[in-house]
Amino acid sequence: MSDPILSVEGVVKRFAGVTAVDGAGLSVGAGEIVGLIGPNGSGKSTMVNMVTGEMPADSGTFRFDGRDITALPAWRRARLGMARSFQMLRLFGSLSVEDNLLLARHISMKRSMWESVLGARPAREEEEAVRARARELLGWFDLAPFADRKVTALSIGQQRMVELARGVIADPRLFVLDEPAAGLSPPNVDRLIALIRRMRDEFGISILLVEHDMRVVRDLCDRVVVLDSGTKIAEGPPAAVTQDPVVVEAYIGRGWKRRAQA
Amino acid sequence: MDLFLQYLANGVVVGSSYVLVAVGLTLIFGILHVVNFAHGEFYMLGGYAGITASTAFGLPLPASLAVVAAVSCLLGLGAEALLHRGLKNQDQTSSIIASFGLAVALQNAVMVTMGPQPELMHTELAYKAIELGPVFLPAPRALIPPAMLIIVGALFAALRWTWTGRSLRAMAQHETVARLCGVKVRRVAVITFMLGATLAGVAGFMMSAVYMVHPLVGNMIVLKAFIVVIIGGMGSPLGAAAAGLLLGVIESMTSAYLTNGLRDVVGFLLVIAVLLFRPQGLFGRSLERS
Amino acid sequence: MTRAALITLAILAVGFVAAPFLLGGYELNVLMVALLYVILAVGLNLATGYCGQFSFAQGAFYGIGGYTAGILSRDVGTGFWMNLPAGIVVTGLFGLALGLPALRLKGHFLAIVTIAVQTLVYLGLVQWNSLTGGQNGLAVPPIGETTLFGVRLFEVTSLRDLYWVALVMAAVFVFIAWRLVHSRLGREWVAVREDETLAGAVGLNTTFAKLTAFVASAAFAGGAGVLNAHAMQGVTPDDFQIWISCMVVAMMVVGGRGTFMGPILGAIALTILPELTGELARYKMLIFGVLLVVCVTVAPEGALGRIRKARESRDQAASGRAPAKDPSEASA
Amino acid sequence: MTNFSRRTVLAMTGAALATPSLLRAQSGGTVKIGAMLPLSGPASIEGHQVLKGVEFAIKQANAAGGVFGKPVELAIEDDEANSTRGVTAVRKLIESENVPFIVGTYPTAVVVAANKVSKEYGVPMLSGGSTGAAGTEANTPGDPWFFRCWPDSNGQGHDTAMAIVNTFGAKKVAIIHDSSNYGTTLAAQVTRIVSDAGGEIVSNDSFNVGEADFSTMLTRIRTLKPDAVYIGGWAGDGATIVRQAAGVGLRTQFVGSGSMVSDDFIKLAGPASEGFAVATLYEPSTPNEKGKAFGEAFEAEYGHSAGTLNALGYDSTSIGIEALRRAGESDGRKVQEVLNNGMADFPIAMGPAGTTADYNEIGSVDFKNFIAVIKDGKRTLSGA
Repeated sequence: MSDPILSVEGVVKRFAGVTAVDGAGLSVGAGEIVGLIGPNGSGKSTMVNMVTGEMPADSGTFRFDGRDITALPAWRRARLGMARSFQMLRLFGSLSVEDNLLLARHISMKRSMWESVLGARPAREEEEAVRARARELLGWFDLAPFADRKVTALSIGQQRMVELARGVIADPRLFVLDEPAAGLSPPNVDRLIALIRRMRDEFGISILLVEHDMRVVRDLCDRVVVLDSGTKIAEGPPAAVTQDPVVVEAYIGRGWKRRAQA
Repeated sequence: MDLFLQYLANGVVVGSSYVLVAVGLTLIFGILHVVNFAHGEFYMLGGYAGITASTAFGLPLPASLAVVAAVSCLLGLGAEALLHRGLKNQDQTSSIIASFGLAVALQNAVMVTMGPQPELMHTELAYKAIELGPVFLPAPRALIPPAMLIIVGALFAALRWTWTGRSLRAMAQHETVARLCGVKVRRVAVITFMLGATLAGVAGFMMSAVYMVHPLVGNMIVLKAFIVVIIGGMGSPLGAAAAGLLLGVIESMTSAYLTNGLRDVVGFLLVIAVLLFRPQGLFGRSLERS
Repeated sequence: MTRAALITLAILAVGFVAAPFLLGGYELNVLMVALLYVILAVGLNLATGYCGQFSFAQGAFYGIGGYTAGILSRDVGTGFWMNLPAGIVVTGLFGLALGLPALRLKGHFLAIVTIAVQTLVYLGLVQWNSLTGGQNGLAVPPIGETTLFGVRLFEVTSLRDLYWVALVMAAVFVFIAWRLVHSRLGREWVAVREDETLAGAVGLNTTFAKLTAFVASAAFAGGAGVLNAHAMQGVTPDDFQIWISCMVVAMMVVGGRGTFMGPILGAIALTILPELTGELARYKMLIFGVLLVVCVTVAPEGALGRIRKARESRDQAASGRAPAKDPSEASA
Repeated sequence: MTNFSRRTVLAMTGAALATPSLLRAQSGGTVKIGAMLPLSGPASIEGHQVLKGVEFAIKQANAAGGVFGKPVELAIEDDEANSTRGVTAVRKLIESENVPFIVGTYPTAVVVAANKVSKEYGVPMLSGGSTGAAGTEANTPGDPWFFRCWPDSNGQGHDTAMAIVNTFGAKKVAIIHDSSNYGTTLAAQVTRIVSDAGGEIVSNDSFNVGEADFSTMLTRIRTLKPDAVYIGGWAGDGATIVRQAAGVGLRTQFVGSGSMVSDDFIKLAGPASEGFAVATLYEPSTPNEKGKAFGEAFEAEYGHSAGTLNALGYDSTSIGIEALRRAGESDGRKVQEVLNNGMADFPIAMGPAGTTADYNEIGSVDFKNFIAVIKDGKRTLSGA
């Protein structure tokens, strides 16, 4: 495997005395789908938010595409080719589906903002091209009829798809998916799995996937990283990792113990 | 040195009056997240109610105080319906606009009914004075700091040791969680507004023996109160108390050793600095900005 | 909305162009003031309505524009056409300065900082005597003769001439606002308003978006301020108290913040309506206060926002609950 | 939506266009005169007091049979102490109400902006309380369109300063003034003249309107041991300062500005008002016969004695009405001519005995201010 697209080492994050992430690290290779799993409160979401730059790490290094991005804010990381979805759906609620996609494409638009404000022809043509691309992608995600619809008028499942399309339209090198299957019906989960695989296969997007649904993880991931209490307790192919007694202990053992205490 | 002590005492008196107005505002702001620009009008109406009760109807002091409290509670009840319940599910800034509208309406209602001329409450106390070493204060002024201490102390105790007080504090922390814990949000909101209005009304009544009351008096009062609330950290009565005294003393010292013209400017500069560099307030613990 | 907005704009344009031929000086004066407020409210709407950054300092910027004109006229001897760009630039820079706190503060904290700034600007205008002339303010020459390279173009003497200048300026500013909000920049402003975290996550420079919104917003007020200073032939601090800021906020809110036409119609309505109170003039402010409370409680999205919302829910009903049905689920 | 918005806009445009015809509907049975005053906003307290004087003058005129056999009717506009609004208000009064003259307004800055417009229309303005010199200085000498039947603030400042130095024999003077135009100009004038007359200015403080606490400033002034303290500003603040001065033990000769001595002031300041002096345009105990009659009639009508702001509203209005009567028709230019040249015989309530509306070439009537002193809780004229 060539150099990883993303490599994270020795990350520490504390919240008011509680250590959420304690020296964990992970990497995602080019074209790889890496799962990040762990029981509730294991630090997955914190990790993801530090990878994408929403939250600064207390220590640790983040390298993206060979470049140190530790000090960069979220928007600079996005401009380097990192897209993300959110655990709690996040869309620009008052805008149309198409405009939501358009905004994610702003970063790769070549014409200056001022040309756009002045309504210069090159800027208009560029925007038209992006709109065409957005419609094409929406078709890909079965959302074509809703392009002009306000995004909040769509169902939760459709909104999830908009989030994915929003990530894809930016042509990212890495797409960080934070629990994309949450709240989806089983048939939709199947569709999601197929879509994510196509995203990697057709667009060559590497994927870091945080997921609770083990079926999604098993079907999609080349490799899985398991976090528990902020440290990495296992790493490897999904089949191997799910058999690992340490992982089983972390998930089931503690869960069982917790239930017994209650 | 003697002079410095006198300046300090003046600052404490003025600061105490700021505290009295600001504690109610900080409750409404901190617990319900309502920015209440009509708070100065609560003060103004408290002053008018007190003067009318004691001068026009010749009621004794405790009865006048009861009238002020009753009028203030009614106001609080109405204001809660408009500014809190009426604005559920709206963004934070709606309360600013609505309460500004309420302030304009109340000011002009008073202007139309009571006339524009300033009013003053006359008491026998005005002719007595208190001397503490080099410090000399007329009685109505000297009474403000102890009254402030009693009121803020009682409020603090109530917040700490009564069920309602704990509900209020729980609401300030997290409304949904408080609701789940059995706090009746609606009731707490009404109580907060009535309490805030009464504190402001009583302050207006007490102050009307020292300063004058006129329909527009609330404008400056509310700005000063907001300065105090922000410096003190919102939702913190003790913070407001400390910040109010601080502002009073700083203004007094500015007036004494710099120039009186800068008195009002200092407070606003302080607010901008505090919000930029220590948004939780000088005396507040860190707050989550969501 | 765009089509409706264009039609409304066209009707307004016809009305405003016809006005000087139909109306007397008083009515024309009212409409000219309305045009000034249109510029102020449309400008405020850029920062507040589109970008979600609340400001109670529009009156201060209005004043800074006016005082820039006054100070330049006094110290440099420039006329309206030089003062106008200067006023816009200077006020824009002040807008940039106000934008800085907005990078750290949100919601009512930001609102309170803008109130503090508004009050400080007023106190500054009153107390910095040597620069601002204190309470007396400054005299500003009328626009007068306009020349280009020594060639006399036209002369602004009467109210009618002034009205035309105001109308052209308002039209230009409204057009600029239209371009801004329908450009990539405007879309990014809305993105910041809707969800700042998400805006950052898709790579938008939210700092840039917020600062440009504040600069644009202030620059509009600066332009209106310069025109007002030359029209009134003077500036005094009392004309730029927080009261004016609140008035502009009210116009924007009543019309509908974040809609394009709302603030325009709000500014026109709230300038004209008080002129019609007649016998009720004594209760004018009382009515205004009550109106504001009612408007915010009953229709917080403003008149146009309300209409838009009604249309959306009607469309939704007409399209037969389409959003609730997920075609992928049907096909699965 | 499209239909709706179109209809909305049409309705609005329609309303805007219909306005003039609605407003132009003239009432035939009365003679209209105009007043423009700050009835809301920062100067509304003063505006309402002036308005009382205006209304009283009209009441008297109507009791005496009105003008041209018709009752006088007041068209009143609120200028909100804002120049932009003031200019609009002037146009409205002239175009929609066809008034031949306007009494107004209080803030001098608004007067300057509004008078430019009223002059274009050929309608004179009579001051509604504006005392700043800028108001009359903007007039073309010989052809004034803004008339103020009392001396400007410089005259008041001069008389005050002379009283401080001569009547009260003060050497060390402390100055306190509000940051309004009125307070600032008065204080500057008093400062200049007291210094010229050999007095020493020991301190100079400004305060912002609405400030309620002066105790620290007054404590500091106490240490300077001034022989007199001058207060430039409006009555409410003056009363507060005098009361708080007593509270901090600052006992000296207080001298205030024009509108301060009134029954309200005595009521508000209480015993601390004893000895307080002002240079004033009007006093109910005036030796001026017209003024005395006005004071008595006013008190009978309203139950409280007349203050300066009532008196000046009254004088400006009755001068205007008389000028209108002499002009013979409701025409602004004719009224201006009469005001400019034909009113020298008309007695006014303000000023010393025998003061008349004898405007000078820049539209001001100059007379010596009274020095009024509060003695035993009563207003008395010093040396009168």
